Amino acid sequence: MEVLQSGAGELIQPFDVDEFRAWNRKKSRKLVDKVMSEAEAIRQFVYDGCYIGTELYGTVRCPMSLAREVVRQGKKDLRVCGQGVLELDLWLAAGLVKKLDITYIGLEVYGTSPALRRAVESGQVEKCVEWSNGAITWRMKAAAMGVPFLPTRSMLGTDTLAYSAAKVITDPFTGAKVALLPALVLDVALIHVHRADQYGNCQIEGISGFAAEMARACKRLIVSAEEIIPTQEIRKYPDRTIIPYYLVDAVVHAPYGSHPGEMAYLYGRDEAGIKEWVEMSKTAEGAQAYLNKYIYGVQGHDEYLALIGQDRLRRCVELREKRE
Amino acid sequence: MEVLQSGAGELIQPFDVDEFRAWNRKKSRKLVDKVMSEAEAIRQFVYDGCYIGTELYGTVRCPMSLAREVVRQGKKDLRVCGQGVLELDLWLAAGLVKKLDITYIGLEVYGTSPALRRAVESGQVEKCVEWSNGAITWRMKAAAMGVPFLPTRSMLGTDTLAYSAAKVITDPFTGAKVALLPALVLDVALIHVHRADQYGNCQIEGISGFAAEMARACKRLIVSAEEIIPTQEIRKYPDRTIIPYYLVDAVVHAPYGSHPGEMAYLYGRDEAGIKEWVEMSKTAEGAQAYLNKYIYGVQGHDEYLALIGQDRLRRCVELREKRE
Amino acid sequence: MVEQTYSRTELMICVAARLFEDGATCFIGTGIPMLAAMLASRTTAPNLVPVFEFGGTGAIMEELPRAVGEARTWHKGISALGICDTMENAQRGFIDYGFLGGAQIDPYGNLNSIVIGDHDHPKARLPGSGGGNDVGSHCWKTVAIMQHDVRRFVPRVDCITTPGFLSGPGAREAAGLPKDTGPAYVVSTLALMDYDAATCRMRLKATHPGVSVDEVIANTGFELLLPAQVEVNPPPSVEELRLLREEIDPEKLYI
Amino acid sequence: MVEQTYSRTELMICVAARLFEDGATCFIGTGIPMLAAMLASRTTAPNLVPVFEFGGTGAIMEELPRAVGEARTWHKGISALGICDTMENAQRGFIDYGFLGGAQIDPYGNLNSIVIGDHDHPKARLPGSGGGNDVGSHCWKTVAIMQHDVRRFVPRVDCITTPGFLSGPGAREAAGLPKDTGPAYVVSTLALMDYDAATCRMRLKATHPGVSVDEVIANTGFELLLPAQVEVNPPPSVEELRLLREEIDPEKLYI
Repeated sequence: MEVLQSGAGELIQPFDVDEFRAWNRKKSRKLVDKVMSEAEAIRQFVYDGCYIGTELYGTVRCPMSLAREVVRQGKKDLRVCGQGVLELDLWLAAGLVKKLDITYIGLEVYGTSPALRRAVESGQVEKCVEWSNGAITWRMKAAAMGVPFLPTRSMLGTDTLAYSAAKVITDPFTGAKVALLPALVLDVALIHVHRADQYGNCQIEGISGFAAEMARACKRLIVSAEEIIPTQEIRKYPDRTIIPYYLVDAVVHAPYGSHPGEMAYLYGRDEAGIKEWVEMSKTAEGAQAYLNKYIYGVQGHDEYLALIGQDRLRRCVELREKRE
Repeated sequence: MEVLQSGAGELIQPFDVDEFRAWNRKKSRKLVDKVMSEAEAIRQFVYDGCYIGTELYGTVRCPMSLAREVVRQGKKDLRVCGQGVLELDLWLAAGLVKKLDITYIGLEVYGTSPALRRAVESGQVEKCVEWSNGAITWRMKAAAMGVPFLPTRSMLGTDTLAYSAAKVITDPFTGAKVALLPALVLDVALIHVHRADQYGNCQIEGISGFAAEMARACKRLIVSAEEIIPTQEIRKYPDRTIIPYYLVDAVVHAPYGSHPGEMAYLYGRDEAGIKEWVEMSKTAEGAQAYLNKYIYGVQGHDEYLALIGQDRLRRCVELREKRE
Repeated sequence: MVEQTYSRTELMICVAARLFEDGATCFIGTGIPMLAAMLASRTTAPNLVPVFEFGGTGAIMEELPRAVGEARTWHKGISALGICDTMENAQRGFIDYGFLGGAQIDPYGNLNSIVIGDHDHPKARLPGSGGGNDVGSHCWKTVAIMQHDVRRFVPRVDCITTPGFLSGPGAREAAGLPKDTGPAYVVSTLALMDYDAATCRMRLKATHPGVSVDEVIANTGFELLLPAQVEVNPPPSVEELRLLREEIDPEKLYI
Repeated sequence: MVEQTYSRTELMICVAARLFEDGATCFIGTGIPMLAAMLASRTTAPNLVPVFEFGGTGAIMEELPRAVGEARTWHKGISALGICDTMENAQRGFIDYGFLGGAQIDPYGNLNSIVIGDHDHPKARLPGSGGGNDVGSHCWKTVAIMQHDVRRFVPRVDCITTPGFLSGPGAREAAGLPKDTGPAYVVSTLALMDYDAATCRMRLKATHPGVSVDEVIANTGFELLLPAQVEVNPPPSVEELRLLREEIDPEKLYI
């Protein structure tokens, strides 16, 4: 098949569809209790050098308690995709990231990420392979579909494609140029949801971001949930199950698990908490102090929440989006 | 791009992605009242020779009142995709179908379709192009994504592919063989839903079949709904909007619109009603008598429901699936 | 003990039901596979995960579905999504077994459900692939359930709709189909067949009680491989029959 | 009448807001585009359909979103789905306008948000494409909102992240990008620019009040085309400023 152009970026997580199928074949379809702590889940499934990603992102329905635990356990040489704000900033500041399939890492309203700049400009992050947000999601979608690639017209003609690992071909039906995006399977995915049962059946409220795609494009899936619900509730509303249990390896009960980010209909974002990272992360020392205070300095999520305090959490709840 | 194999089937609805984009650009994004009758909707948007399809299928959440109106108005030379039971059987029996992108047309539990056999074996249907149910849906998904094709490993090595319009190529990333499915855009799609507002925002309960894909892969979309709800209800649950208004051209209020098929959580299937078609459709004369009785012999859906009678409809309601 | 009477269909359902692996995901087609799955879930495979084409997964099958999309296919289920989710699960390797039927089957387990005769001028137009081709392409193992006669068990099917082993060893992989997939069993009204690993050809495994090997051979339109020892399938148990007749198909749709 | 005072950011927001077409679907990036969209929906474009990257469409923007995924992006919205739905809507031609920013822009409207300097050894690592490349590839028209200085308006961007007209006339189509798409306007802290149809090069359309053409040229690192007549953008109205200050950004996040 004639390739018109190939991005020069490294394919840092090559995909073999039959190998992924063989992995999925081995995953249990039995309903077994998968509830465990952040510490257990990260210890059991995240390893040095693994290819890992988080959904949705930093300030919105983000598995922050899991992301902090990754830092606490110092999992290193991580290969990471995304699309991140606070969560990937923490990993970058902690020096855990070796390679990036990068789409966007920044502080949104608050601008570029000093942690990203330090990590990349110092050479600590060895490789940045570029993709658009659409492209990285379609790469996961390809894996979720069980096909080796998906076509898109994104990235054509740009350096984004030149620094990616995409390929340009001509459509055999119409002769049009399209970019082919190689399927992406993560070694580990971290996703935060509103509700899950003990087996890992998950429900999400509001936008689904790319939860459905990422959950189907990973070998290990750690889900954290605001609430653990009885399976009867899942079976009553099977049309709300965005992530079925057989995709899930661990279920972590993490109330306020997205803090300082928001969780639609449950709590709004903690602006002061976000700004604290924005300010402290301006210097390496400040970032280290933040990690010491909120991660190394606490045993786990419970202690983190205690440190934040009920008053602040209550204020976040007051700021929640409501159905109206 | 080297093609290893091309299905011999005709591409009976060729796709041009930029032409589809230009069409979509012209569709209004304004919130305008689109409520009209079956008769108006079919008269306005369905035309002789158009490429048309229905979702979900015959006995399940199927736009039967719209399908019957197509027969009543005698729209002919239809090119049809699917995947159908009663609905496509009616069109075939009425002699409206010229070409088929066929995946399955039969009577499920009750076996093969005599109406299909008569229409195809007599040569009345000029062409049958073969696809799998997965393939036809992915063809719509390709159009919905705005790309010219999607890859799959379905159909490889079989006559299903040989009699389709798919092409086999090698994946430039791994060298594996994959089939490419050409995107499919319908001229008109008919979809029945649980609830819609006057603008066409739709909610579905239970399985979604391929409603999301088909709604995004057509030029005209006629939606029939069991209930017309205020837009406020849509805006309260935006995460339940499977079909947004800007895709929709007509909204038809059709209570029991899926009869004699079922509608999850509202009414179960009318087994006697289904068996009546199964029995009568065994001969051309019987099928004609059925069309006379239930379609030509009644003015529209209201008269059809009157003919069925409240008692039978009430029994269907008693048989509905419940959330438990 | 009392001699239990039963139909060949009832026996076929029982033999098929016993093939369900407990805890496996199984793609269930319309008809006999549904009865077999319901029987299995009440006997040997309580943790069976039924998967239905249009989006239902993990249903508790309290009542017999009459269509692969009706609400009974996701009743008290794990998920009720869409056909893409189901087919992509299969393509991704998450579906262990596929149970399906067809009008014709050949020695390599290829199935035909498109036409009898010439495709463009058929003697008989059949329903088409439906999900059959997807199931036969992507599920790890497929089980065909068939009436057993020489018109259905043929040397070459008129149209390979759903891939078995295609032309034999290595043919699936050569065509690009997923590695290590293919037909596992055929359950017919006369016997249970499996496939010879070396040749990928259909092999008699066990006859139904009261059916001779010669009767099976006489009703098979190609040379059926014979093992050293042909087993005999146990007849339906009293409990299997009770479940079938009282709980699974009380309306006698199939039995 | 009283002389109204306002900041250049406030003026930029007002000028951007006036570009929103009523009843159009608009892909809204983080920051100034959000304020402009909110202002437009309260003034000239009440039927504006805001589209946010991670799934929110048709929101009623009562409060300023601070992120493209937060609940305010689908508050009382038409749909709250996922990023695929949004991006596929764009790729399918359903999004009329895309509003975005960047660190650098060139005469053809190409935007850079990946690196300053060499990609593999950058002087400054920027956030990356995000949804920018998708928006610039698929939306019918794109509007860039930029600080105006010679470091940002450059002859060649260090890295074409989001496609403008690429190398000029015909280049987008030649690259395979959708037909009839491309940059429409640039709103800067100094002026409003459009593009010359024949050359696809950026052209000064209107200066902000109190800004001279020379000042715009002096702050542009490439030759800016000049029309026969350079207009002057109307200053913010009393009502526009009231809306911005009291309803849209009362917390002064941006203004």
